[in-house]
Amino acid sequence: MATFQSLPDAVSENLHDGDTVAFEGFTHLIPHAAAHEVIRQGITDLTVVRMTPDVIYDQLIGVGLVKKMIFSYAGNPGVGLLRRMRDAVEKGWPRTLELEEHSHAAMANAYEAGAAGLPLAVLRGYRGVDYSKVNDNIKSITCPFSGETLAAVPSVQPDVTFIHAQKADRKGNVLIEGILGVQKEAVLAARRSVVTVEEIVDDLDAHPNACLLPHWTVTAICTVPGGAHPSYAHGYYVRDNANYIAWDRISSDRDTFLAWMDEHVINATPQEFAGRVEELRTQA
Amino acid sequence: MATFQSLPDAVSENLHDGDTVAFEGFTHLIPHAAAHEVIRQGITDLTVVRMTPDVIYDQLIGVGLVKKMIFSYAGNPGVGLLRRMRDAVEKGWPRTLELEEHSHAAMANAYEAGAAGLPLAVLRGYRGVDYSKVNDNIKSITCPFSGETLAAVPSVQPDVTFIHAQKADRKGNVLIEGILGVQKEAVLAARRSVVTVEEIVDDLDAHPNACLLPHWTVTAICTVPGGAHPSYAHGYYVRDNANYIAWDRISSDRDTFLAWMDEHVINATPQEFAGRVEELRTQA
Amino acid sequence: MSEPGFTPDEMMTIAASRALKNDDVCFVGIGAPSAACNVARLTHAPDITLIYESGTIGTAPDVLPLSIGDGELCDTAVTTVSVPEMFRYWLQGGRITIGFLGAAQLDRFGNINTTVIGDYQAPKTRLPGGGGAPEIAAASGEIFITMKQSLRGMVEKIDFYTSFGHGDGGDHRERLGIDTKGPTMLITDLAIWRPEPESNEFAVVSLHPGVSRDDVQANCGWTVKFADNIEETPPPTDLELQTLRDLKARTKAAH
Amino acid sequence: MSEPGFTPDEMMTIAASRALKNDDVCFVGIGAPSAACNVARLTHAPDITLIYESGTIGTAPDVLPLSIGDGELCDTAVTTVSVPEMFRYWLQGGRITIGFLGAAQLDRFGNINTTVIGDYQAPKTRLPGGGGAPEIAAASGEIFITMKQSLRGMVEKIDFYTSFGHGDGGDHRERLGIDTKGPTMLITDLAIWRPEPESNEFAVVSLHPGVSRDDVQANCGWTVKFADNIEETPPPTDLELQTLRDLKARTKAAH
Repeated sequence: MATFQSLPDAVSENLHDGDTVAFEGFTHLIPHAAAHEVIRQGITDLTVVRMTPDVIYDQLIGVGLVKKMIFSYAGNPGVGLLRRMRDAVEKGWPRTLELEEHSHAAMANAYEAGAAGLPLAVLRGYRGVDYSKVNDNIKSITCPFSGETLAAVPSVQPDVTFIHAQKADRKGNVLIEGILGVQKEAVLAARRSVVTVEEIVDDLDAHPNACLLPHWTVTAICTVPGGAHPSYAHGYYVRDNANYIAWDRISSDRDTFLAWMDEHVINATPQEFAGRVEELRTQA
Repeated sequence: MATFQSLPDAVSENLHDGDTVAFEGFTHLIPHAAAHEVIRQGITDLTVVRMTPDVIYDQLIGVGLVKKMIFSYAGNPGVGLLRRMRDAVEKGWPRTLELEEHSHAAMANAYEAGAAGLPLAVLRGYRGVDYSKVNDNIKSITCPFSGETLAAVPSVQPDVTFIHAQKADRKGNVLIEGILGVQKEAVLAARRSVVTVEEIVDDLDAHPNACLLPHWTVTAICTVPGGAHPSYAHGYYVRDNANYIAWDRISSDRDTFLAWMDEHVINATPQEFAGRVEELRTQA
Repeated sequence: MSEPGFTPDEMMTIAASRALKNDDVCFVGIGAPSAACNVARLTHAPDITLIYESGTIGTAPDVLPLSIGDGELCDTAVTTVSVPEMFRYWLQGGRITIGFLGAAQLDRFGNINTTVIGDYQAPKTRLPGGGGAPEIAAASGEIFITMKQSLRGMVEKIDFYTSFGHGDGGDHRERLGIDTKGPTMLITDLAIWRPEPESNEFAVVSLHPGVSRDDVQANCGWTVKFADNIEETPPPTDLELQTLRDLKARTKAAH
Repeated sequence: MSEPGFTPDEMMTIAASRALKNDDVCFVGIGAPSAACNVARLTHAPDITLIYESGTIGTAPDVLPLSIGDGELCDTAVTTVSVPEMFRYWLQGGRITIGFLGAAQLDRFGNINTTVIGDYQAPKTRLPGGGGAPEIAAASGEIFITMKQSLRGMVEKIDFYTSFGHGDGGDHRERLGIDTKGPTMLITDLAIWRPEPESNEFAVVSLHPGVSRDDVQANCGWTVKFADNIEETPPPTDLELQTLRDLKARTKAAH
């Protein structure tokens, strides 16, 4: 049963040091506000999971909260590399970072299998490539009917999944529309889930086959308008591409990064996200 | 690329004696008109696949066109047993019928795996039950991570899938809304597909995440208003429950059955379906 | 039996409805389960989540569906998903608290046959088959079974294991690696039964009003066990009976 | 080179766009592939189906997306599906005719590295990784690769096999049970390359206007093979160039 609460409360009640956590979002609806709250609370030694770790994972890694990352593409989409993540991998700053690296197909299947309550995902994947040489969690099974060898990876079942969605109704049913990513799967695969939303409405006014999470599948719901910024919320505000481009410079230097984090994350609040998307709303 | 054509042409061009064929629909959107056209053309020695074979499979079996049935629940929903199917299984009339019997979970997964291009589906299923004693296509795999034994079934990949949908646009993109069943999977899993629709429209006016089959995934589209009757088409007409109840009596006797088939199928046309749903439209 | 003012069938449905809680997530079959779940929703469990295997989640039908895929179920649902998703994410995903099953044949350990009477290859009666039941029986948190008692239905040995209950009894589920509770309640038109602690054999724990132990045994093909303290099932309240009868009347008018 | 009226980058994009047909179903990456696919759509292949791994099927963006998940892609799509469905039903399902890939490192057999420069455990440069590429490379009907030539990028031996091309050449794909064609075209800023029939090693089949064999070799880390009959790539037409430049101008204004 979904509890409506503040983001600080939802984070402190659901995420603990050492947890495996996914902040999912596929360019669209990335839960920036939730990740920033985790950084403010200093919850550490995390194993972070995501298909496309981008700026928020760069930030979590850069402030030293991440022990291990399970992922398939770590980049600043359309801009370049993740400089804080590189610094951790290449130089061990601020701490070493263990990587479990997959392909998108394997990660997407692993979330799907997690939502389906299975211990593994089976796919036709990883043929001829080097991933299994560096990742012990890539194995295979043999099809008892065709004899074909198929790839197997463990399902993803995080302790906590954070997502951002457009809206919830007063019962706590959550609606996601547009580019869906793996958010529904990430919530259903997780033991606990925290959903930040743009708004709470009386009626979701949803299409019968829309992507909807019933209230009893979600642990906590927090109203955080703008909570996806600089990512976007379809129908609410557009992507802040300039912000993503700026991150490349901010993250290029450790001191610049830390100063930026102090100002925009450590000494900020979830309420500030609304202001950050003000000018991006008109284009949505 | 979808071809727009008449139902008789679509059936004769795509379905051949000896084919494996699925007419899918889960109570909603069952492609009755298509099955009746197959009966008129006398295409025979079919292996028919469906999760919930009901009246149309009773009819196909009763006229002797079916060699084998792959299924998980063969009943007249809410009414009772399938009497023509029983007659074939119990008495071999009008011919013997080979059964490959699964559970719904296995069939649903088998269609899903077929759509995903995999040779098998893996599920936590069939524990403690007798299915595998009577069905060689139920095997198992062992998860290389957890050691758990899971059920495996071959994917379903029919030669042809027939479905009925609400509408298509002029390019041939097909929209399904409401109770979706496994129709999308059944089409994507098949080599060829024939979709009967209530109407062709200029704009599908579809939700971004609606259940939609792009035109290049469908082989043929035929406009057959009422083509799901006595099943229903959400938004167009309601289910003809009285007709399902009447089937129990019609199918209870071989001669009554054959006379009914002569009158309502053999000597009928796809165009007649529109008239059959006339009075059911007002309640939709 | 004197005239109790309600039928055994009504008592069965209402007794089943009482076993459901407001926060349950029920996988609903057609017939008695559907009526019981909706009576619960319309009386003491307004927030109960009803799921039909056609993919409709959180339905609140005004009339009982004739099939598990009636349009009413989709119209009133919180959301409707595809059937593969239903079986993967929702049932296998372990989200169902109560699975409701009926039976053509049932044994004392809650094993169910809805496949064939007689030999599978040359059956006396070919039944519809299992549908969702085999995995509902294994994946739901617990299983409630409803059926009208008869010597033909409640048998010493079922002809085909369509759904696994407690197998040969005891810890048989556990030994097969099934970690859900299995059948925890059998609601018939005559009594309420629960599995005994060690053996997991069904024993009568409550007799419906006006029903004797002999009535139960006369309509059961195995030697019936009775719990030490047998209760009498409270008769339907006016609200329960009226709710069920209104639902049935609306349903009859609609179909 | 004299002033040709277009940049090598423009020539690369336009040459790639020409390789696409009206009935192709393309899995599109960001950057040059996205521009090429959309130029094709806006010129000779209006009905081409463009698919981005974010789940958008049949997109027709007015501006180029900065990321594979921009809202424009969903707004203009025929439909948008979840990412698991995208990889299961659409890519693995064998529905993609052309997969478009870029590369950080590429070898003569079309094998691609976008994972690390140097040793995986102690890399000189940690790159983003493969994303969808490993399975795009195996499941798409054929693969087109676009990249700007450089000694650093086109190497004798790649440091990590992120995407399998023709492996060690010859029938290596077949021996691994991969039944798709793999890389059938490499479009650089200097030339068009195709795998030679037997060896599957890339050979230059067409030089872009004003480019010499020496230019190609000077920007390639392996000894370049040239086909027997080398053509000159037709220069961009006015329509192609205008379409590409308009697209880029709209994109720049939008982001």
